[in-house]
Amino acid sequence: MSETDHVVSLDDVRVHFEPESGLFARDDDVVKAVDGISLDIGENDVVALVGESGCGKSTLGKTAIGTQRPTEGSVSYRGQDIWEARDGDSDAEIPYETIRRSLQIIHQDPGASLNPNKTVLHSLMVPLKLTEPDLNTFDRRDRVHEMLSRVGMEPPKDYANRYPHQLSGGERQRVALIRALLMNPDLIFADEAVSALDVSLRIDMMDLMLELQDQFNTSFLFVSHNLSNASYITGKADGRIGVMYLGELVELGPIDEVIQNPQHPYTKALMWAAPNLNPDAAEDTTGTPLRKIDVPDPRNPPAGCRFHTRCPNAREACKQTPPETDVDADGDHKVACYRAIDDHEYWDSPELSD
Amino acid sequence: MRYIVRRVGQAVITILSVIVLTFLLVRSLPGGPMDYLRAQLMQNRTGRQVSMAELQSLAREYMNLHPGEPIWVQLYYYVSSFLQGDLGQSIWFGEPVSSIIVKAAPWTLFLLTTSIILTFGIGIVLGAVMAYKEGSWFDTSSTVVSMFLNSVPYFVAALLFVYVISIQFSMLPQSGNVAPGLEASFSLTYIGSILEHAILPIASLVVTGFGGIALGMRGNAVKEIGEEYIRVAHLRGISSRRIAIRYVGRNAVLPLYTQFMISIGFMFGGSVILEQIFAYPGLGNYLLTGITARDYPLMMGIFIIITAAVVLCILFADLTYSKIDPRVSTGSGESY
Amino acid sequence: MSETNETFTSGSSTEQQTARSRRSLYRERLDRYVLTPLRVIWNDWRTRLGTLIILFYILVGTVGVHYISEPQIGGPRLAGIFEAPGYPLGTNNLGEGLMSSLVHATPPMLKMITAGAVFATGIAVALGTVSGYKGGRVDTVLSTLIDIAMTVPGLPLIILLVVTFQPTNPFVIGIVLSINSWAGLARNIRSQVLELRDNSYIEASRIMGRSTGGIVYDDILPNIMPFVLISFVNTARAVIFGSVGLYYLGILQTPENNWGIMLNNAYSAGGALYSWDSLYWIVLPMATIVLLSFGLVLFSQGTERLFNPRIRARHAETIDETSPMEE
Amino acid sequence: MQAETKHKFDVDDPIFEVRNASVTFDMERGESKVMDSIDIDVDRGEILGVVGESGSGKSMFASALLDAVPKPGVLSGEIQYYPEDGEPVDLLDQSESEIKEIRWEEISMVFQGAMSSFNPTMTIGDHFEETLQAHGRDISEGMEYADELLSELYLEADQVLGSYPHELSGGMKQRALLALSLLLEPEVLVMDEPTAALDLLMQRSIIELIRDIGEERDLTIVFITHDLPLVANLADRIGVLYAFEFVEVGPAYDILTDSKHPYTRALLNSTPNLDTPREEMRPIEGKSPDPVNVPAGCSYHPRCPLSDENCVQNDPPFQSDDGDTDHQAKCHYIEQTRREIPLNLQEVEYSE
Repeated sequence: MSETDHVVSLDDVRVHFEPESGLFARDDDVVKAVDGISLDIGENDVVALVGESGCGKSTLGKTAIGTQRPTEGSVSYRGQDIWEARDGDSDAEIPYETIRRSLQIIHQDPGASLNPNKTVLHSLMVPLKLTEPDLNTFDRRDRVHEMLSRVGMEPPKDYANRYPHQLSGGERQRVALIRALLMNPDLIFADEAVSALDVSLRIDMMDLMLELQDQFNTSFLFVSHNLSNASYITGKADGRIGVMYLGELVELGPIDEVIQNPQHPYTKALMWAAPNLNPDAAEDTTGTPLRKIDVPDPRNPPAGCRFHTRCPNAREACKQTPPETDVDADGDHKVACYRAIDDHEYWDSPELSD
Repeated sequence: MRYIVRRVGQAVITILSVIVLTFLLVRSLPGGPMDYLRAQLMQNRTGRQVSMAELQSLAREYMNLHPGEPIWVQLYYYVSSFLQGDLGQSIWFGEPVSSIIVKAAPWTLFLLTTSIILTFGIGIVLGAVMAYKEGSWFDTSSTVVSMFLNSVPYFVAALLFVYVISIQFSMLPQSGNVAPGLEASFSLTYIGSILEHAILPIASLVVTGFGGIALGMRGNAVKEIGEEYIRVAHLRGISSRRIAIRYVGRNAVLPLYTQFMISIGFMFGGSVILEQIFAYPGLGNYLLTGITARDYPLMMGIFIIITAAVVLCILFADLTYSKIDPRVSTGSGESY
Repeated sequence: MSETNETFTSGSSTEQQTARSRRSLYRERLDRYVLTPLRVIWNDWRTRLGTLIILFYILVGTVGVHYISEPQIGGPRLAGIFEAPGYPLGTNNLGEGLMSSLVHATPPMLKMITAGAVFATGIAVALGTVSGYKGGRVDTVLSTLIDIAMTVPGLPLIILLVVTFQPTNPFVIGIVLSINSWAGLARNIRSQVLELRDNSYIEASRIMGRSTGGIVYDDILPNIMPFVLISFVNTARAVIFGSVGLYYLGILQTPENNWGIMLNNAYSAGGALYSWDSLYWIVLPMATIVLLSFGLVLFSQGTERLFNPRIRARHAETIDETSPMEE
Repeated sequence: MQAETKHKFDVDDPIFEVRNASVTFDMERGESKVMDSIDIDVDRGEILGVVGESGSGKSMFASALLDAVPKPGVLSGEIQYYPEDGEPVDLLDQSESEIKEIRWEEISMVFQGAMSSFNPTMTIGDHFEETLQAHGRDISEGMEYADELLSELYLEADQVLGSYPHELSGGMKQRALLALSLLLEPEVLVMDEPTAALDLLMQRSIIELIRDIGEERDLTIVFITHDLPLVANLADRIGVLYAFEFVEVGPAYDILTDSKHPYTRALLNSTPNLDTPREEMRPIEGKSPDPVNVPAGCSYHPRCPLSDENCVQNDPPFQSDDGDTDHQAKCHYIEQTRREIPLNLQEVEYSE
């Protein structure tokens, strides 16, 4: 895919949070939320990022839609560096305003995603006023009613006049989706958009997102800690899935490829964690495959491969230099683990015993 | 640790800015400080003409002013003299302001500390009980009473007490801090008479104050009772007395801290009127006599001392707050 | 159930454009932003009583002043309530009608209250919102300023200012009286805005590219409005207490009459003090002061309901009634 | 009241015997039955999974087992508790002091929001000591046992006990709460959505810990959740709650592979899962029932594809078409359900 038709491309992005610049800040207090990640999101693409909380997936998402300034590396929208356009120094071809409008977000908690003091109608008029200032009030109301019935909230007039506290969790999340879509964005960052919903509503919401994707030709960056949610939505849209651990991308590839033969031990752990309805499947009811349950302190991540403190098959070799991403099979399934390289000296280095 | 440094710094800045403020106020006297001083001296003293040189020395002595020097040097002298405790000379009383303050301060402090402790004590206990009996007649009636008492200004209550209790029923002394003729000693009679004189002023502050605290406490306690960890504690078999004190009581009192700090400033300010009504020889009373007599050095001195006292109390409350509420985090979010 | 606005047709197809009059649009807005708050106020006994008391004072201050003549000396001395004809509330030692002096003291007091309350709340909201929303250095500077202003004791500062500048215009007095009460309010508003700021719907508006002003107006203000109104009422009460106090002490001298001056006269007028029958002379000004501030307190109790969307929904005609069953 | 001899669903040594337990709230809109005369038994030492959508009354069921229904709810019916040694006791007519002995010593509970289960101004250690004191246990011995529990849950005891709730991560708080509920060595552990707010990996790890602890201490666990797959391979038996009553109860394996109630099947088909093909995923239409006016007859008939006149009229009793009494459902047409509503699990060919 040529450079320009990437909606958003992140090039070796790093985001480090210094603690408050106080008198007593120690150097190793810096939290390396995102540490060197490159990712390209194409047109009408669906990319899912899976990882435990604290692995930096939300920070990466916010960097991708231009609300979090990267400490190093660059984030560009259709080839135009977002932050250069924002700071207005270079003669940016795409003005920052259009960039800002074409990158939107859906939040996790349906309760807090809508302004409790405004009716649904008002909350949905705001994006319309921004994108199509020339419409008069009645046309805008029609557009809103049209969208409400499009997502199955019938009769639209009643729903439009309601306050958020009069909607169920699922309905609120759908209104948040409409609000993002009315900006006709090129990329929507869904930050755990379905995790707060009841299990049976999640499918509904994910189907809706995919249905509306074509009408508004937007791509989705779907972030979740739940592998089965992520694999459902990326599977249906035949997108890619990335696994993140402590600020690094440890595995990235097309959904079926990654699910069928996961390479990285952490991806396997996530697969183990994904609930499996099929009681007959080879059920390893052994305990947690990880050596340690809790995520290490992000302020000083372990040396070398960051997963070695919890990885079931970690070895001495893993402690030294962190493995770069090795290309596997036909080049689009990357993994950051020595085990993917057959002749690596990892195989003969001794087992790690904590 | 950083939080403490910031708070102390802030307190110092406050006191300094108040001193500078009084400096500006004095300089902006109608017609300038010098001829104000001359008019005052003429009026109080011998009434003869005062030469310029003599006036300058008097100005320095009374008001730490060094006329004729550039403004910044004057400011420097003014501030440094204050910091060394020389608050200038009171014209009306003819004695150094600092000695007046030393004489008057203990009375005001005694009056205010007891009122604050009583107001908060009664307010917190009443508020907690109202929360526990939420919805009962006791709760609604004491809410209305607290609301009503809270809307009565303390000096109105003072006037009423004086009028009804001390004059009509002549039960408690109408004014003064101790019966005349008793010399200062720790004898029972002396202390008894101090208390007897102090009842009415303290009562007028407490009666009109505890209402607001009770309502605040009730609101917090009701919210606290609804929390889930109260139900978990109950299920764990924790005695309801301990829940009432250690869970609901403790967590509901914390938000009152800001109200506590604000009321310190309010009460110190209020002492001015209160002490006038009861002719109670405290800082407020002297401030008032200074005002009526346009005795600027006295006024400025007392104002600065009152502010300093309030600032120190609030600083103390602020620092101890983080000990009590472990959740205190003073981080300020990143800027947008 | 809400009656549907028949003039609105569902916008399924645009060409079926019936005459959607703008009238129904304004009717809906009128209902939601004017009539509903009034219904909410009327619904709770506290706010109803509070509003009545406040309206009574406003009426007295604006209309009453024309009907009741200026107080003059020469009436019967120390007449009790309803004792002397023409003086329903009795007279003071100089024969001035108490009712007329009470009434004529109200307009300046109302001016003082509005001036002081508007000034203090305005500054508090502005500073509190900006420092809470902006964060970073701006926040540290502003919050230090707020904390300093908060620790300075109010009354002595006011007294000094009044003594040095001798203000007479009621509006100026109102502002001077609330010179440092805005600090406490600003600090509370700042902490509320800090809490709100990281709310996801505000982040969503920011990501949509809405201007900071738009975000503050639409997303932040409605949430802190209950508190703003309570602070408005509290400052008003502080101004009442302050002004009456200063008038009583004789520090504030203005040509107009004031409840404080009446209190002073009643309290210090020689013999009046020692007999029961002149009790009315002291109690009347006290009662007027306490009643007004009680009305304000009652009103402030109900403000939280005024801005609570759940309660507004229940009272608004144009809001659909059915709400999902809370689990 | 004669105790029914035949235990429900062939439970042989019940620790709990719940007989038409209901909870009613009187809201202004009318009296709402948030728990509708539930009959169920809990076997000693088993893990019973209770599955229901939000708003199906499952939290109420958890509180009922501790006779701790929040006011103004009224709990009626009869809940017999059979302690290991000692005669059965009906929880509902225990005095306040008697119920205090039972709560946390015999039956303890883990709440969903671990965040809000700890007093924010007290350290975790204080909570442990306070509980020991309230039940007159020896503090030092109790705290030793607490250390043991915490390390078994992969937590450093002294670091956790010394810190305040806001200093711990979600997963740590949940495990500390679990340790707190096991402090007095209860016989029954009621868990209301204990892992809902956590990451999937943490959830699954804690589930494994619960399984080991359950076996080791021979605990009876009542695990309540809306997430069917989560409990699928943990529970021995599963009870499906719908509209404030159990509509299907049976061994976990049978419920998953051959459920008898249309609602359970719909629930299974609507849960995203790695193995099942994505096309067959279908959400459940319609809205969850309102406790004030529960539909007459079978409560699922408004959303059930097979519902007919018979379902609308009379409420089906518990029955099973193939005679095995340990797997029953409240549905008139069980064999029809099995035939007509496919479980998309059946078509899946096992990939590995």
